[in-house]
Amino acid sequence: MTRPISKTINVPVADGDGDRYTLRMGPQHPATHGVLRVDLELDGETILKCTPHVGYLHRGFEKLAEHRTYAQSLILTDRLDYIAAMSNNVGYCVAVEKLLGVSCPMRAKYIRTIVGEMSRLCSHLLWLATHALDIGAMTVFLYCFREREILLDLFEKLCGARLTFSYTRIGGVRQDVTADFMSELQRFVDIFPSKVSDYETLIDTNRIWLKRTVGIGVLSADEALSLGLTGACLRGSGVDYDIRKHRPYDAYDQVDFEVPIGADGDIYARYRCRMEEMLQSNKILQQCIDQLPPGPIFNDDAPDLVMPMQGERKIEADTTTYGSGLIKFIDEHGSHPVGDVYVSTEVPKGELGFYFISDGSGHPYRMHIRSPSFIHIGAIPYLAEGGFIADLIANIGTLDVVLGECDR
Amino acid sequence: MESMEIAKRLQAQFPDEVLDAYEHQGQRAVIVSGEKIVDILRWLRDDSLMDFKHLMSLCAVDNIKRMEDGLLRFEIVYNLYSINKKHSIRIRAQVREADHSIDTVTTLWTGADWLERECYDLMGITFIGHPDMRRILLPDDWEGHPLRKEYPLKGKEEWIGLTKIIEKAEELRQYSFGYKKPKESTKSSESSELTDKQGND
Amino acid sequence: MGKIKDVDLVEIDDGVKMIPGANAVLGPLNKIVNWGRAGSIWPMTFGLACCAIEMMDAGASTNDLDRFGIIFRASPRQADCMIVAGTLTKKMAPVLRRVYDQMPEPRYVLAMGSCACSGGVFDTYSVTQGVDTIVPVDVYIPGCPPRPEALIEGLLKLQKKIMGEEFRWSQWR
Amino acid sequence: MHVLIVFIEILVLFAVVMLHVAYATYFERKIIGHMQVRLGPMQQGWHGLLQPIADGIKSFFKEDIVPAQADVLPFRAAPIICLTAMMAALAVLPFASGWVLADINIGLLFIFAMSSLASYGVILAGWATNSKYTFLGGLRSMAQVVSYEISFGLSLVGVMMLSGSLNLSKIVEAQGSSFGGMYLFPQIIAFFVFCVAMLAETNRVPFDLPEAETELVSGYCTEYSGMRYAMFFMAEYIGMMVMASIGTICFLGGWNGPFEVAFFPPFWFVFKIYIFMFVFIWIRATMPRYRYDQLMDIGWKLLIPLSLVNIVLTGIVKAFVG
Repeated sequence: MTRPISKTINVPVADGDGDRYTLRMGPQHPATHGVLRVDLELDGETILKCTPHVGYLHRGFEKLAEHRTYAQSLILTDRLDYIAAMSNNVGYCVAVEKLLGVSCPMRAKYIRTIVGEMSRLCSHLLWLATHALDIGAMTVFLYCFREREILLDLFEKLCGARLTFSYTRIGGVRQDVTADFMSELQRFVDIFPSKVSDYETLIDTNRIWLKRTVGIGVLSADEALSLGLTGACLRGSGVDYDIRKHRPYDAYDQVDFEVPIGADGDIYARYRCRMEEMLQSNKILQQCIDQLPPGPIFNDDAPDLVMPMQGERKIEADTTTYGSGLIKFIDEHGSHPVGDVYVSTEVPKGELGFYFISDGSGHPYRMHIRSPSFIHIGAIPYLAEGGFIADLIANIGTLDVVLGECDR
Repeated sequence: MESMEIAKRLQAQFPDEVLDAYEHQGQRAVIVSGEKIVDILRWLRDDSLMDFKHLMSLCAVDNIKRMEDGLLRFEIVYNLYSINKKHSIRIRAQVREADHSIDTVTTLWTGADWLERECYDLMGITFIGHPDMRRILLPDDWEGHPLRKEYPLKGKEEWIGLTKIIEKAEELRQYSFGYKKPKESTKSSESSELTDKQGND
Repeated sequence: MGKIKDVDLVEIDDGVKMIPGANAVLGPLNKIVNWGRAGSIWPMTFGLACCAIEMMDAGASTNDLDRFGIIFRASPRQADCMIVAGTLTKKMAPVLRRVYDQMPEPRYVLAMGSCACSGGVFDTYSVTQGVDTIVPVDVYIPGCPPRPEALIEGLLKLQKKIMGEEFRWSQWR
Repeated sequence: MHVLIVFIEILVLFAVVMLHVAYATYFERKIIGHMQVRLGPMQQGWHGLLQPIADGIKSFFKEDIVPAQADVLPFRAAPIICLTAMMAALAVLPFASGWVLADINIGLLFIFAMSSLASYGVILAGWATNSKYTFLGGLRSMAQVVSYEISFGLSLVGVMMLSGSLNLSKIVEAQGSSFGGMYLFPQIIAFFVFCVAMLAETNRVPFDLPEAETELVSGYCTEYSGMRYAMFFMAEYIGMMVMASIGTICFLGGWNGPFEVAFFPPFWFVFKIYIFMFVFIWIRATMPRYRYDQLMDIGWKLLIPLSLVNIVLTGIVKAFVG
């Protein structure tokens, strides 16, 4: 008994045009950072046309959020950009607080800044790891993961989870930091700059790395703006746009840091930007450790986001729909303001924006997530066309995309 | 510039288009009719005082549950930001009711391409003049537009592609190791036709 | 299967017959083959979502899957098992099945994470409720996402399963 | 009787080389592991010593897939061509004085021929599979071999000129009189060219374009499974060994030890081979990958002129001194 053998992985298409052929990379391909699919039209190794396809991880976050309360939707943000889940938690909570007019105590703001920057380091380390692996440098990958592991341990110490934290709350954070955590963090902050210089010795002085990155994937400032790029991709092209400076949230207006700006707009410039950002994040962490104010970590006045005590519960739980009991309760008793806000935060990938419309009920009328990865992937054709396949790989790496966030 | 000032100037520039302006939590939004949206946004982008070079987000909203406010069924929300002037504004453009279509802004921002495709995919709004109006997140043969309010969370009926693949999985189960054939089944015909089916994707 | 009941040529499975007494030779061979397979599981990198990061983490220095002889292969043709790490959406389902079909026997599937096991929190229009609707799953690893240690535990369970197999190679060789 | 002895010799050589190949993979995984602050194989046997055996058994009992629209005959032949060509090259390697299967006069030329033949296997594999990744892998390999074969050959011309022979044993013997007992110092330019070309010929990082994992999945062997893939794998490692042997023979003085008293010549030979192997692995752990056109640039614009300069210099020195 033989089972049917499937055909080859890439079925050749007999094009009429002799020299051209198509190659389909992904959605299962080692260099596409998940489930991105790129259809290439090639002449030899030169890319004539490049069409990215996304949606292989479309999970319906926006629809799901409409059926949940604000507090329930927090767990969805963990799974958006799962590399920097904490940044998404913070971004979501900042947005909801703005929408509902809830304030957040100062200590919680500092803690959010700390976890946000730790998560930026996590994300940048993973970016460096995979970017280097894509270009062929295997060891950097493992070195970066080593330092990332320290950060994950710290997160675990703080909130018990390694990857999907759900640590922030609307109106504060869940748990206070411990002295143990702070001293561990201090130790990490002390050693981290030397680790960054380790990576730099492995990569920066390497001729092959320079040959693969300098002058490849160039975007001018105007092009980058028009494409909607944000984060290090935009700053690599020389545009000074960092939401932490432009529209400060959390404790970013209390700390002193610089925003690294590149000039050339190529892969190397973006690489340098992110490396500098890591050091700046480290600096922010140090300042937060020094300045962390005492006080409460949660605003108890945060309205209607907590289920009432069992005794006061006036509704009968509707068991047919998941979560509907809570929604119903808040529908009846809620006093959320009606209106809409767009709040964006600077996550490691770029600008993560939440656009909320509230119709006064307990759950958002509409939640739109402006995800940087989605817009960055749209820029791939502009970077890759006319280049080689190898450059496409480097370009996907430099945009630092996460498909979970892209497809939502 | 003050957000109030921006709204006023916009009103002065396009008196027929601007329907309403309001503020919520310090963020100012302007509701406009969708007919001249490209002109409005071009003016906002290119006017030296406005300078909204950065399109932060573009999304569609289904207004079916709040149409009593005088809104049309769909609207497109543009969030703009000026990096140089550090001010922002929100434009809510009402989508034409007849065919749910609005003009594309890809001529102004290249990056709007995918955002508009997303609106088309999830909300079913057509953008006139868009270079590549296809579904983006869902498969091409998907039915319905999930973000519309009438679309249930778990979908209406199963996507044809998935039912096909589940059928195929059932069919191929007999070749897996340790599979016990049901008594009545005959030996399946040879694999060639199955092979063809698999490969043509 | 694999038990001899009669003296004659016995049918141990549909279409598979065996000479009685051959087990004296085949038994040890079976063990050796199983040991080889269990000791060198090459999974395919099928990272879909969040769990893929923990899968990478399991392969990295701290946990180091290479200790168990596990190295990731990019091509399904050279892979022995597929770790489905993350949410399987409906759009991705045909691709998953296709990659599974491209893998040579013996092949195993690990469903890593709640989404792969059962759909997880994403009970929406675009998510399949568990990969076992598409491919047969050998080991389920719950968790959202499971820790790297949980993945290692799942792989060790798979090794145990392989060690307990009988004559799986007989059909194919 | 003579035939039987040759046959036994072949078997012994085969067994020894296969064992070395198997353990070269173990060596690589262990060394890369430790360079990357992890352990490498640990479970199968003491410190994972049985890991290569387990891999071998696994591959042998794996299903062998021939894709539906592959060209079956070349598809099946390609790994065999690869492996046999590389194995044949082993015949002329002298492990010690007189320890050689076929002491032919054109030993070096034979190895060139065989290593190019092996690349036909790769090209054939890429083409016969009828899939695009393998096709691209095959094409890259073809271009790479054509470009680097030249500089590879030219780099050894200097050695031939100094030793006056193509016989590998004679080359080793001729080195005894030179400085340090090896041609490394008089032929330092040639050695550099040889090392780079060697990496390119064996498709190793930073020139592993034909099988660049992040670009072409697995390159030419993307569609191969089970034993056929293992054959390519073995061929690659035998290729590494053969290249390392040539390097040892032509530049590092073959089986000659550093001391006057040669305690066991094959030991030095194998030791030097493993030094080369270590460098292969070290480079793999350190370097990123070149791009395709950059690879061509290095081959044509740097290595070939350099090796030509080396030939001229060697000629001049030999004319005046020797």
